[in-house]
Amino acid sequence: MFEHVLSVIIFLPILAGLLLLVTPASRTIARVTGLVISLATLVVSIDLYASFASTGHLEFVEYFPWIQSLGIAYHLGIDGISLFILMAGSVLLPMVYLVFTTKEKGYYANLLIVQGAMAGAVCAADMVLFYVFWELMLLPVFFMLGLYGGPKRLPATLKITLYTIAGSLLMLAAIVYLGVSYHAQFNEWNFAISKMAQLNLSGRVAAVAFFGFMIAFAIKTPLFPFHTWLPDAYTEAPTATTFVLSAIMAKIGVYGIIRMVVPVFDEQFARFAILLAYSGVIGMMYCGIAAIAQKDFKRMLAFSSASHMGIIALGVFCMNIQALTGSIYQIVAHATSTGVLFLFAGILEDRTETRTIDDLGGIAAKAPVFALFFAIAMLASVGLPGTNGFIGEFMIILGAIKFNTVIGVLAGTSLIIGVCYMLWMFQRVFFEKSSASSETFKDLSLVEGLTFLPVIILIIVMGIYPQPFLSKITPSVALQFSQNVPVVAQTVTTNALLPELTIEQK
Amino acid sequence: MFADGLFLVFAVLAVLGAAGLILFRHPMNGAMSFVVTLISLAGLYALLSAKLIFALQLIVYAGAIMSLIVFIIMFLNIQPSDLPKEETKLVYILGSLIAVFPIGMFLVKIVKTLPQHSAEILGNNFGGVKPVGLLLFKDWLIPFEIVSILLIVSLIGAVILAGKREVVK
Amino acid sequence: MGQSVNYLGLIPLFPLLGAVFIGLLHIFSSKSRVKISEKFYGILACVGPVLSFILALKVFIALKALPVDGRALTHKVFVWFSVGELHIDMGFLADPLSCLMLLFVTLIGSLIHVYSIGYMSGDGNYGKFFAYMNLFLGSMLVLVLGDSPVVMFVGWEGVGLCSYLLISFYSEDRSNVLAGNKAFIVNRIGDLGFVLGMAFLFWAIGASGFDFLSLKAHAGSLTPAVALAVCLLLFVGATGKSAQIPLYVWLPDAMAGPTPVSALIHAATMVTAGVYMVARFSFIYANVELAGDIIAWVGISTALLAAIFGMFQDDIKKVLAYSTVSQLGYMFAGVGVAAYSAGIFHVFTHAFFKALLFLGAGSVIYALHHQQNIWKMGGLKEKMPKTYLTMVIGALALSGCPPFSGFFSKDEILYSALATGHWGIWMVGVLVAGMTAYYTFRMIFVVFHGTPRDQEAYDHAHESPAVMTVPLIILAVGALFAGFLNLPAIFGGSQMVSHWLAPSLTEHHPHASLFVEFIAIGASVAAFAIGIKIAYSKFGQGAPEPVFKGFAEFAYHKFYVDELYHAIIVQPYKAIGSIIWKTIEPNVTDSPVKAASKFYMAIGTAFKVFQVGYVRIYAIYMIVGLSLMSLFLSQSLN
Amino acid sequence: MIDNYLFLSIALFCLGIVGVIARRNVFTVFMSIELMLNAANLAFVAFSRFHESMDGHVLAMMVMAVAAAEAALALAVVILLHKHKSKLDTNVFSLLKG
Repeated sequence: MFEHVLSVIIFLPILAGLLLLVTPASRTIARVTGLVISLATLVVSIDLYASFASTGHLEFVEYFPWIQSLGIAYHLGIDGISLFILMAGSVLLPMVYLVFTTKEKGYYANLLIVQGAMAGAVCAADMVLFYVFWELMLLPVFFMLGLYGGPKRLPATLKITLYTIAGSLLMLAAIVYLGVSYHAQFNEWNFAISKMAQLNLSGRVAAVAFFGFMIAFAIKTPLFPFHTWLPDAYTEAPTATTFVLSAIMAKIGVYGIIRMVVPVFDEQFARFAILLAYSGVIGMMYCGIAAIAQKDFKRMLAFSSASHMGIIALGVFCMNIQALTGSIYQIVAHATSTGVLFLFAGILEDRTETRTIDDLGGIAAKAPVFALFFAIAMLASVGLPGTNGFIGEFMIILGAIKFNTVIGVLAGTSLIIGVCYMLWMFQRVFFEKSSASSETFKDLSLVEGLTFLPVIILIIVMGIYPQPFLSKITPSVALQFSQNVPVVAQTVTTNALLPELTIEQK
Repeated sequence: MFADGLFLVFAVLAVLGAAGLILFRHPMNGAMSFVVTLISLAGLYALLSAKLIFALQLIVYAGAIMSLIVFIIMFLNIQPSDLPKEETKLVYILGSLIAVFPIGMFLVKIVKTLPQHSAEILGNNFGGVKPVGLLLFKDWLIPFEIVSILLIVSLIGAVILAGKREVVK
Repeated sequence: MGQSVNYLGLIPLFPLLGAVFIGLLHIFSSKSRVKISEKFYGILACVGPVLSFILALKVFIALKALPVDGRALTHKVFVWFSVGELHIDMGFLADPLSCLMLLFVTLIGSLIHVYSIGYMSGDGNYGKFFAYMNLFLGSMLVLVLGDSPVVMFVGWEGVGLCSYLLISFYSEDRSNVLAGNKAFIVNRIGDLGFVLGMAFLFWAIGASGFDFLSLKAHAGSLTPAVALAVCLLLFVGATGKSAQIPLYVWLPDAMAGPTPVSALIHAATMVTAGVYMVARFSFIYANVELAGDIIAWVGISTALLAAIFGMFQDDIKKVLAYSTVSQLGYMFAGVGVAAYSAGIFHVFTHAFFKALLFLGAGSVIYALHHQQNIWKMGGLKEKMPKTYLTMVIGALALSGCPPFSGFFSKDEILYSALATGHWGIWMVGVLVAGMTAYYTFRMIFVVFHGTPRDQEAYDHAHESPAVMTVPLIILAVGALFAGFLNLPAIFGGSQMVSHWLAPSLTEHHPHASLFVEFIAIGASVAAFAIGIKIAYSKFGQGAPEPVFKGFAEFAYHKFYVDELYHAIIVQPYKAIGSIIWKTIEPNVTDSPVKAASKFYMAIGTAFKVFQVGYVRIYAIYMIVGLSLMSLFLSQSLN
Repeated sequence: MIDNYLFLSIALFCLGIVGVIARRNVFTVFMSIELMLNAANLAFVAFSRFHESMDGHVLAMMVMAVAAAEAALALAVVILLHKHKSKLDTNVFSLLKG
């Protein structure tokens, strides 16, 4: 393992993307470059994964002072929580270049840039650096959505951009507040995330700053009721963008909550956790029920994704080790399953030239491999045991029950809600008699099949034998809880709603 | 004393030329009166011991740039009917004079704070070609080169813009 | 506790591997146009179940060799997931209870696989069918063998998935797929109960190990409230899987699948999972009397309701489906009154005779080219003697005719209800027994006796091939003699099954007088005799298709329960979905965003006045600003 | 006195501004801008004399170069516009209207 590996993972794609943008490369060259770079990143990431020691602390740390007078540093490092989001990006993104072969140069170049920026946001150990990458992530999305999106792309682009930037500015203000508080309390300037945890924050301003962070992450995730940009953006965006948004970028919102909000604002977090948990669980139900009313399968998947993000976020708000681990595991599971589903939706859209569920039918008979892969991804998304979706969901529900009985029971309904719209869509699209637009549907080609196969296998392997993955996550999560004893202690009070069913805390 | 007299003459001519520029309806007349301003300014430079600038003002400004402008005005063969009808011109000029007046007064106030300094002609090679040239190619080399790039760019730009004749439908 | 072995994991693994292999082969052949013969698929499909059956026998022998109290084999394959105090092994447990289930699941599963070779011949998706079947069997074995509730849940959901896939097997037809969806979704509602039950159980006593053996050891420390909650939640899971009120609606619709599927799902395996699960958790249920009563009453009500529906059906498979629901109700009544071994024994015998009846019905349907309406049949006993004979045996067993297997197991349940003082349950049970005899023989008489109603179909009818009849005969033998395995003492038997199951179950054998036992037996036999008498008098000599009126029509339409559910659950759900999408989303959640944008738009429009577009006007703005600034600054300059 | 030169510079600059904002003829506007540049040049040279340093002269030369470049480009634009609209009125061009 060489030094500066994280910098390589971050800047290799960004530089390649910028290079593509300034050179008059053809789209084939752009695609091949994208593929090669993302595969190289994948190889480096796998190497990184193999040599990750799961100590629970940050590993592969890189530190260079950046703006010394303010204590801002180019400070990178990953632990068990960020490792998996980084890996999800590295594993999933090469697929785009293999599946979508006829897009513009700018499409591939922006994809490379967003990959690097997301890796940067995940690896950043300094708040200002995180903010820089956080904003950088939005830029390629803006261009891809605005340039290559569907017919109603412009309002969608505006909405997502303004929404996200509004959140980001709140976060920036909160970051500045944290820096100033740190200076006030310790008499030195520092923006390292780990240092912020030592802050003793209380009072009204801290609560405002807490919501500054929370709203920024809630918009990105998105959490109810900040999700309204999502259906438009996910539907109108080109498939790869939707894929990036749903599979990885949304997760960075949750990651931000885990990494910045929970340790730093422990007091406020414990105070508002019940509110946030309701937001998560209501969002899950709301978006899940809204999904059944969709006529457009991409929009349906968008709502499904929002619904799942609600439950993933809930796992963070439950403040116990099972729920948090489940949440992180579900992040990866959801990235694989929903990511693949969105890619499949893109393939469907490309081949049938429609996005309306009612126009399709009988695809299972025409394309058995496609149907099989789709079914596996779908089942993972509804949390069937044996796929990776179950492990996370089970642990989140388990943790939610401990946190608060009502929330736990409501969280459990995701088992039913998810299955309703998914089966309904699967029935209309894949079963029944084939319709005019799906009459000539071609099955996945060999290259496409081989592209998806590793992820499909990953879905199953992660469901059957998750312990090797979990063992990399748990030390970091355990560390998170060992630092925040008061948080765990305060959860006891929240379970007073059903005193008869209150379970003793072990 | 002679120099003061010359200054007064040049100053009056310059102001009159400028006033002519903004008052004449036809641009050709305006250009001619602007030439008067430029030449008087050249005289003022000479009074300020700026020998090189005096020459350049005459050659480049009053000569090259103005002849370009005059050439273009004649090239376009402007008829009185092409000119905008500016019935409210005088109102505008009066109004803008009022608007500009505070700016002028402010600047005058600033200038009044400066210490007194004589404007006598300096003989010791001040403003000659050699010292200015040395300064230009030593301390100001990089800005000089940048300006040269700017000129090239504008040249190319002018060629491209003027060369669009075929494209026009 | 328990001996550790290393082959339990292989039992589910064989069918699962078979499923993967057959599935790949099917896809490969459909892609490359290489035809793979049906025989090859058939043999391949039977390998897994048969190997599992052989291993199940090995398990049985190994268990038998152990002392009674230590009869448990465990196999921890790997740590599944372990986070904090939550530690789940991918582990398997074979104790007498799971061994019994294991034996008959693999046996009947193997027989149904053999039968399917014949029944499915000529189907285009032959390979896919066997892949699903193997997958189903594998999941069922995981369910049976799982050593912790979570592993059990894997199989639990797995069989749900497979039932979905198999019910919607003929996916061209929308109603089949809808039936599949219904099955999956209703099962999922039950699964919610299961998951919540597991979660409560875990936080109560799961920290020191969440496998059944540890849970059993710590069951005593459950507080009554939590125990009741856990029991009821788990029972919700059971109602979903085992088609009890109110979640039974999926099962009759599930008849859309091919017949062997119905046999496999409804007879032997999936639907009995709920009973098995309750028996598995008997260490909790036995201590919560209220939960037991609720289960018993729900069970016997389901039995009654399904029997009423069964009396008025005209689809041969629907009759059997309702009889299954009804028999499941019996089983729950049994486990509800804490007679777990009786319930499980009924599961065991029911597996034989119901599989037999379904496969026999399949044989009839196959012979009549997929005709399922009994009023289009008639007089088939000459044409299909083997099928007729085996089905009569099955029907006798189902109706509880002594000495067929169903009699002993049903009687055991009714006797237990009576002996524990559940008079109401006993009386309803006897009534249902009579109704069962009635509708079963109504079906037999209409299908096999009398004169053919559809002459053309009758002429083309023929006995099924040996690959289908041999499993029928084997099952018929089982249906005949399985009851003797648990012969009660009153008939000179030794209740082998109950004694075998005793170590895995927590139950208190009721002791009632001989008189009570005689009453129970007498009532059952009398009910059976009355039921069959009425059926014979109405249908014995052939009867025209009846017209249902009044109550009968109401029952024929299943009390309009489906319509009711549709109106109060499905429609509102969809309506809420579209209200959210069409009304709430644009007008409520999005309105602050829209309001903000409108606000900025308004400001922008207001400032547009200044944007006249003339450069010099902009210059004027600049100059005016500059001069105002100058005015301001020149004052400070003084 | 140097002050006088600066006063003259101010006066010319103000007249330039008046020309830019009060007139609509493209050529007059353009030459008014040149007038403003010249006013600045005069200030440069005057301050150069004031400080007895020749940097102001160099700057004045730079300004002349910029003025030349501007003249070239601006006149090209004027020709183009005249070709399109055959008008010399700045009010014809109102693409910036909101």
